[in-house]
Amino acid sequence: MTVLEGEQLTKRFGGIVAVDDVSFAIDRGETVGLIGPNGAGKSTLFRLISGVQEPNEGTVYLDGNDITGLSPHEICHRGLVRTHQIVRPFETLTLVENAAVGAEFGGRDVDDPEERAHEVLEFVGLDEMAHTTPDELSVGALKRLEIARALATDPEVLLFDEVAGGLDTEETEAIVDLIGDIGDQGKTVFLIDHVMRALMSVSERVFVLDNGSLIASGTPDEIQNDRRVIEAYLGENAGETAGAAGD
Amino acid sequence: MVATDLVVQSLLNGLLLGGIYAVAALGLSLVFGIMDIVNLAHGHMLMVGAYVAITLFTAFGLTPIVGMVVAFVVLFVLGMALQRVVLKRVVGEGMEQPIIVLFGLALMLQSIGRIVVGSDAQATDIGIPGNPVSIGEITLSFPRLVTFVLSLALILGTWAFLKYTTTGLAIRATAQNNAAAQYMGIDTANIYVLTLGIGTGLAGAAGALLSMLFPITPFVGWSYLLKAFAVVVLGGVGSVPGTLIGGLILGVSENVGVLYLGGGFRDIISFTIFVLVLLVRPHGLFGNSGGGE
Amino acid sequence: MVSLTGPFEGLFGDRRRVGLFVVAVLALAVVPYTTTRFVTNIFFNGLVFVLLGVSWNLIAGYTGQISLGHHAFFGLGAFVSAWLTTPMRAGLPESIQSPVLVAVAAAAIVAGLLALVLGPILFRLTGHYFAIGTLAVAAIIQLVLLDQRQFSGGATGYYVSNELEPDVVFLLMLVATVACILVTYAIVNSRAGLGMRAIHDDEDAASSLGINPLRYKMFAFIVASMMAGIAGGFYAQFWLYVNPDSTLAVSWMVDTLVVVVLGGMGSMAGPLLGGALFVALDEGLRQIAGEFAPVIEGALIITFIIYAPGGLYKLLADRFGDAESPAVDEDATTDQSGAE
Amino acid sequence: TLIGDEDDGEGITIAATVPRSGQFSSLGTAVEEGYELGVARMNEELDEEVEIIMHDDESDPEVVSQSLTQITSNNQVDMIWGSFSSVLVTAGSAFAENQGLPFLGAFFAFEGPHRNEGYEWTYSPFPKSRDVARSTQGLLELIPEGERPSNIGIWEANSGWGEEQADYWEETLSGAGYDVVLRETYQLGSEDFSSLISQSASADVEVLLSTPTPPGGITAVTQMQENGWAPQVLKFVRAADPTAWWSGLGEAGAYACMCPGWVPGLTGGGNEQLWSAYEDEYGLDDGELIRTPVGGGYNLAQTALQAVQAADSTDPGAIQDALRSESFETVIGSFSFEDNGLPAEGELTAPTGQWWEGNQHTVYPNADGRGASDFRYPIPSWSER
Amino acid sequence: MTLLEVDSIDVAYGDIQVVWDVSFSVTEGETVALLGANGAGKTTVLKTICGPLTPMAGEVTFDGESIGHLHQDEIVPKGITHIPEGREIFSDSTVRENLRLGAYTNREGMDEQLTRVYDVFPRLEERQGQKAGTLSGGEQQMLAIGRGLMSDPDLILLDEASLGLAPVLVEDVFDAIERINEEGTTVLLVEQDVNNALRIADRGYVLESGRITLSGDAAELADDERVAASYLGG
Ligand SMILES: Nc1ncnc2c1ncn2[C@@H]1O[C@H](COP(=O)(O)OP(=O)(O)OP(=O)(O)O)[C@@H](O)[C@H]1O
Ligand SMILES: Nc1ncnc2c1ncn2[C@@H]1O[C@H](COP(=O)(O)OP(=O)(O)OP(=O)(O)O)[C@@H](O)[C@H]1O
Ligand SMILES: [Mg+2]
Ligand SMILES: [Mg+2]
Repeated sequence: MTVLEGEQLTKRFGGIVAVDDVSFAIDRGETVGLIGPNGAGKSTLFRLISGVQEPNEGTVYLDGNDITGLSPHEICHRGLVRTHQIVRPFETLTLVENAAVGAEFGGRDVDDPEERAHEVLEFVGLDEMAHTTPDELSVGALKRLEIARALATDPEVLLFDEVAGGLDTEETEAIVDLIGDIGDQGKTVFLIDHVMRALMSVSERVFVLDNGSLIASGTPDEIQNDRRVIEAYLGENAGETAGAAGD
Repeated sequence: MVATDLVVQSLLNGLLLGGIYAVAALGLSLVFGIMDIVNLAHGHMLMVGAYVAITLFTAFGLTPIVGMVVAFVVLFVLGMALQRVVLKRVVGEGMEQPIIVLFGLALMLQSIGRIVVGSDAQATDIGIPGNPVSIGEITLSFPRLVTFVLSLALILGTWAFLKYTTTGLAIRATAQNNAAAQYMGIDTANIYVLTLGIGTGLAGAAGALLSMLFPITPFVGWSYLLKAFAVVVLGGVGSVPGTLIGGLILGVSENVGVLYLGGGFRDIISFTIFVLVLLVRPHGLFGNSGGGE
Repeated sequence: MVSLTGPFEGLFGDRRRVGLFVVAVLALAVVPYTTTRFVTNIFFNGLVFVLLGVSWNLIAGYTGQISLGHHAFFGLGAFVSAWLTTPMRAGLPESIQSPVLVAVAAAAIVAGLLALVLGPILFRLTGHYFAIGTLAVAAIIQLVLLDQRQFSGGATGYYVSNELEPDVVFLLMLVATVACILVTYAIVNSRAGLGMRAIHDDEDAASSLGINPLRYKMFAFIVASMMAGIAGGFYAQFWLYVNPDSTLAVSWMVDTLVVVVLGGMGSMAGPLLGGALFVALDEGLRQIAGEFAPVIEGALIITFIIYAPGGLYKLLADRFGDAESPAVDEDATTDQSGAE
Repeated sequence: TLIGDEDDGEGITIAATVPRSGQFSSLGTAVEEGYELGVARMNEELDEEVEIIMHDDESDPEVVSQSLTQITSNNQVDMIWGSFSSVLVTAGSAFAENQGLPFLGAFFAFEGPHRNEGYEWTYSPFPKSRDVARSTQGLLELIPEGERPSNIGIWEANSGWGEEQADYWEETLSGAGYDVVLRETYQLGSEDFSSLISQSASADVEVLLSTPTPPGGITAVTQMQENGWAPQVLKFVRAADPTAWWSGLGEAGAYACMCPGWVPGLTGGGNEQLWSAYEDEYGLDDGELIRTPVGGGYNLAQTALQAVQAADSTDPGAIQDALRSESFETVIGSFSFEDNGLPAEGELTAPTGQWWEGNQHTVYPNADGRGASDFRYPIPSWSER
Repeated sequence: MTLLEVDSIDVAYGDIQVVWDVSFSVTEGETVALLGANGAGKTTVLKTICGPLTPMAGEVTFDGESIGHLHQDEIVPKGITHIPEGREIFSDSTVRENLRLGAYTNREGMDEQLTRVYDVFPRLEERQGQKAGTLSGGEQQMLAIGRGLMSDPDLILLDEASLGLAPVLVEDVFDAIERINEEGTTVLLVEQDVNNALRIADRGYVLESGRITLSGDAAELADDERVAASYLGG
C-alpha cells in the first residue's frame, strides 16, 4: 500500500531544472534508496517532499493526502520527518533535550517525552551521553543523533539524506544496522547515499536520479547491473566496491 | 497642489542630501557586510570625524576637504586599533557581544566628546567661496554640490578598491568564508583589521563632510546611526552601489515626501520606507538572499 | 499551549536559594520605608531594568531573536497606563479613567496586542535583519507618538496622576517583577521553553522536527512584550511623567542589552544580577566620577564583554560552582540590596 | 518618604536645575549668572540667608525631575526655580506641584501647561506666546507703512509650544491685515531646512517667524545663505537667544530678532542694579552687552524676593498667596499673575532684541538704555552683505 | 628529495591533546596517503602542516624550511595548498570567482590553471556563472578541489576529497589526482575510501587515536590484514 507518492514533481532554479517531472511511489514499510550523480536533484527532491521548498509543479501525497505546500512542521506532524545532509544538532541542548524536541513537537501523543527521548537515544546507542551537549560528539555520533531526533517524532516515513557520508567503515556499519532496525520496526525509509555498500545493503528498491529525472528504479541487483546507471553514476568498477560490502 | 518647480527643487535637494546619506552609511554597510558586525558606534565615529574636521577648521582654518582626509586617517587608525585590541576577541561570540562592545564605545565617545568639546553645536564651512548655482527657478546650494561630488568620489573610490584591487578581492573573499580565505593564503586577521579601519575611516570622512552642512554635537551619533541603517537596508548590506542608491532614495523620499505630508513626517517617511523594504526584500533592494541548505 | 508540569521543581528544590530570594525581595520591600525618595527611585529603576532584562532575555536569550525594539513596548505600556489613569489630558473621555492596576494590566494587553500584530510581519526577518527591523519599528512608534502631541504631550511630555502613593506603586512593581520572573522561569522550563531553545539553536532543524517556529517566536515575543508593557506601565505610575522622547528612547534598549549581557544571557539569574550591577554602576559612578562616569561605564562594559563574556552569572557560577547547564540554569536568586 | 519632614526654619533654600549640557547648554551659563546675581541681591535685601543649589539637568526633563528629587531629599527646600524651555520647565513644575512647593519658571513662552495642568504652585514671570505675537506685530509696525512687508511665513516646530506660538502669530498678524502665505511644520531636531527654504522662497515669504532650538536656528540661517534666500525680517524666538548664535554665524547672524524675555536697553525695574552688579561680578569688555538670559534669570530672583518680602515668611502657602495677589516689578517690567501662574494678560511686553555687531540690542519696545538701538530693516540679500 | 618532513609533533585543541608524536615524510613527486578511522587525527595533522594549528612539540619542515609556526598566509605562497574537509567555498561568489580566489597567490598563472581545472571538472565550466552556494554538495566538492589547484602548488593536501561524490566521480577525482601528481605535484591525501586511496598512493601511514601505528608501501598496506580489518569491513 502506497504511503508516499510524488506526482510529476518539478523544481526550477532560474534556468536550472533541479527536479524534472519526477513521479514515484513508496509502499508502507519499504526501505528505498535514492542515488544519482552530484547535482542530480536528490536533496532537492527531499526538500520538496519535506516542505522546505515548494515544487513549481506536481504534488506530494502522504497517506493519500496532498501535502504539497505545507510547511515542514506540518508535514512532520503528519508523520514524515527528515535528517539533514550536513548535521544540524541543537548546540546548546543536551542530547536528551535534542531528542525530546522531536518527542514533544513531532505531533504525536507521547505520554512522557523524556522517556521517549531516552528510548530513542538508547536505540541509536547514545543514551550514556544523554546529558552531554553535541559539541562533544564525533561525526558518526552526530549522524546517529540526527536519526534519534527524527525517530523521536514517531514518524511513519523517514527521509535520510546521506547519513553514512563521511563515516569510517565501523561507523557506517553501525548506521546500516540502525537503518535495518528501523525498517524492521515497520517504518518506511527513503534514503540518499553515495556510500554504495551502505545503501545497497539496506534498500529493497533503488531509484536513480540523473539530471533531475528518474532514469531507473529496481532492486539493488538490477540497478547495479543497469548500463545507464553504471555510466551515469556507478562507474565501471563499482561492482566490486558494492560487492565487497555486500556482506 | 504643489508647484512643479518646488517638486523639482526638492528632488534635486534630496539627491544632494542623499549622496551624503550614502557616504554616511557606507562604512556601516561594509563592516556589516564583510565582518557581520553591526557597528553601533558608527554614528559616534561620524561625530568624531566631524570634530576632527571642525578642530582643524577652527584652529588652523583648514578646509574640511583636507579635514576629511585627516579624519579618514584618524578614524582609520582608531578602527584598526579597535579591531586589533578589542573586537577580534568577541567576533564569533554571537551577534550581541560585538553590539554591546560597540555600544560601550559609543557611550565613551559621546561622553569624551562632551567633556572635550562641550555640548554646543559646532560646524565648519567649506572654505571655498561659491555662490548658489541657479538653473532657471532652481537653486542648488554650492556646499551641497561640493559635498555631493566628494561623496560620490568616496563611494566610487571604495567601490573600485573592492572590485579591482587584490586586497579588495581578499576582503570580499574573507567576507564570505573566513576559513576558506585562509586556505587561499589570505591573512584574514589582517583583512578584518583593514576592513574595520576602512569602515571607520569612511565614517570619519563622512563626518567631516557632514560638518560642512549640519551642526555637530557630541549627541548626533544615534540619529545618524538610524539614518545610516535605513540606507544600508535599502541598498543591501555590503553593496557599495546599493548604498549609493539607498542614500539617494532616502534623501529624495524625505525631501519630496515632506512637501506632501508636512515636515513632521520627515523621519517617519524614511523609516516607513525602510521597514517596507525590509519586509518585501529582507536583504535590501540590491542584496541577494542565499538559498540552499 | 504550555504544560507546566513541575516547572518550579528546580527553583524550590534548593532551600538556600529560595531563602536568599525571599530575603532579597523582603529587603527590597522595605526600601521605600527606610530610605529617601532618591534612593527609592534608584531601586525602582533597578526593578524596571530587571523586568526589561528578564523579558528581553526570553525573546533574545532563549529564543534567539535579537530584538532591538523592546523599548517600544516599554514606552507604549507607559503611555497606555498614563492615558488610563489620566485620560483627560489626552482628551480621552473621563469614563475610561482607571485605577493603577487596571491601567498597568491594560498596558500589558496593548503591548501584547501590538506584538501580536507586528510579530508575523517582523518574523519574516531573521538575524541581524530582525534586529534592525525591530529597531526601525520602534523608531517609527516613537516618531508617531512624538508627532501626535495631543496623545503624548509631544516633546513636553505627559504628566500622570493616580490614586496611589509612590511607595505603593513601588511595592506593586516589586510584586510584578517577582511574578514575571516566576512566569519566565516556568515558561523556560516548560515544553514551550524547549521549543524556544531549539529555535534558538537551529530554526530549520526545529521546524523539520515538528516545531512551528512562528508560533513559539510569537509566544516569546508576545509574553516578553507584555512584560515590557508592565514595566512601562508601572514606570509611568511611579515617575508620574512620560515623554515620547525619553520613555520611548533607544537608550532603554541599550541599557536592557547591557543589563542582560553584564548579567549573562540565556540564564535566569543573568538579568537579575545584571540589573543590580547596572544600577549600582550607573548611580555609583555618577556619584564618584561625575561627568567621567559614562566614559568609565563604557570602558567597563567593554572590559566585561572581553574578559567575562558569560556575564556576572558565569563568573559567580564558576567561582561558587553551583551552575547547571547555562541554558537551563535554575539559580534565580540574587541579592539586589547587596549590590548597592 | 522623608521629604519635607523636618523644618529647620533657617534661611531660604532654592533648588534649581540649569542646562549646562545638552541642546540648551549654550544658554546655561548666562541663566546661571542671572540666578547668582539675583540670589546675591536677595541676600542683601533679606535678613535670612538665601542659598541656591543648582544641578545640571542635561537638557533632559527626566534629569530635571531626578535632580530635584535628589536636592529635596537632602535639603530643606523652600522654593524651586525652573530650567529652560517648556520641556524642562514643565518637568520641574510637575515636581513642584506634587511637592507643594512654590515654583518660578522663566525662559518659556508656552501657555498650554498653565491652562491645562491646573497649576497651583507654578508662576512664570516671563512673556508668553500671546505677548510674543503682540510684540511681533509691534516690531513690524516700526517699519514705515509703505515699505512694510505683508507676506508672513511661519515655520511651525512640531511641539506644543511651536503650534501655540504659530496659532498666535497667525491669528494676531492676520487680524492686523498681514497675509500668512506659508505655515509649514517641521520636525524639531531635524537639521535639514532646505525644503522649508524652497517652500518659503516659492511662497514669497517676507517675514519669517519660527521657534527653533538654538542649533536648529543657526543651521537654518546657514542653509538660507547656501541657498541664496533670505527674508526681509527674521524672528527666531529662543534660537537667537544665546551667544552661540553670533559665534556660530558671525555676520550672517546679524538682523535676526529674538524674544528672550529681557534685552539690554530696558530701563527701570532694577536694570541699573543689574548692570552694575554684572560689571562688578563678571566684567564687561568695551562694547559688550549683558547676555539676554542673565536678565531673565535675574528677573526670577527679583520676583522671588518681592514675594518673600510680601509674605514675610518662607512658608510655602504664604509665598503662594503673595504670588497670587501681589504686583511685581522686575527688569522685564511690571506684572501680576493670573491664578494659573501666567503673567496677567497685556501687562508684559515681550521685548524684542536684534543681533547687531555681536550684541543683542533692544529694538522693540522703544527704549533708551544701554544697548537700545533702532530696528534694522530690511535684511539685505546675501550677495550684498 | 624529501619535500615535507613531519618530525614527532604533538598537537592539542586547548587542553585536549589529539596527536601524539607523529612523524612521517613525503618525498617530492610522491603520493602519500594518511589513513585512519573517524577522529583519528588525520585532519588535525593536515591543519598542523598548512597553518591553522601549531604543534605543541615537534617540527614541520617543508623544502628544508621550518614551517611549523607559520600561518596559512605565509605557507600558501611557499607552495602548499590545503583542500579542506567540508565545503569551504565562497558561497556568494560565482564558481569562476571562487577559482580566481584560488589563484590569490598565483595571479600570473591563473588562466593556465583555469584551463587545467575546467579540463579536470567540465561540470565547473558549465556552471561557471552560478553562485557556488547553490551548487549541489558534490559540485561544491569539485569546486573546492579545483580551487586548490589554482595556486599551482608543489604540495597539495587533500582531506577526504571523495566525500559525497558519486562513484563515477570518485573515480574521476582519483584519476585527476593521479594526473596532477604525474604533472609534478606532490600529494598528501587523507581518505576514507582506502581502496582508491591505496590504489593511487605510493606509500601510506595509518593513524590510530592520534598515533602512527602502521606505515609502508601502498601495496603492502593494501594487503595488510590489520588495514583490511579496520577499514575494508572485511
Ligand atoms: N537554491 C538553489 N538555487 C539555484 N540552484 C540550486 C539551488 N539548490 C539547488 N540547486 C541546483 O540544483 C541541482 C540539484 O541540487 P541537489 O542539492 O538537489 O543535488 P544532489 O542530488 O543532492 O547532489 P549531491 O549528491 O551532490 O548532494 C544542482 O545543480 C544545484 O546546483
Ligand atoms: N576544534 C576542536 N576542538 C576540540 N577537539 C577537536 C576539534 N577538532 C577535532 N577535535 C578532536 O580531535 C580528534 C581528531 O580529530 P580530526 O578531525 O583530526 O580527525 P579525523 O581523523 O580527521 O576524523 P574524520 O575522519 O572524522 O575527519 C577528534 O577526537 C576530534 O573530536
Ligand atoms: Mg545532496
Ligand atoms: Mg577529518
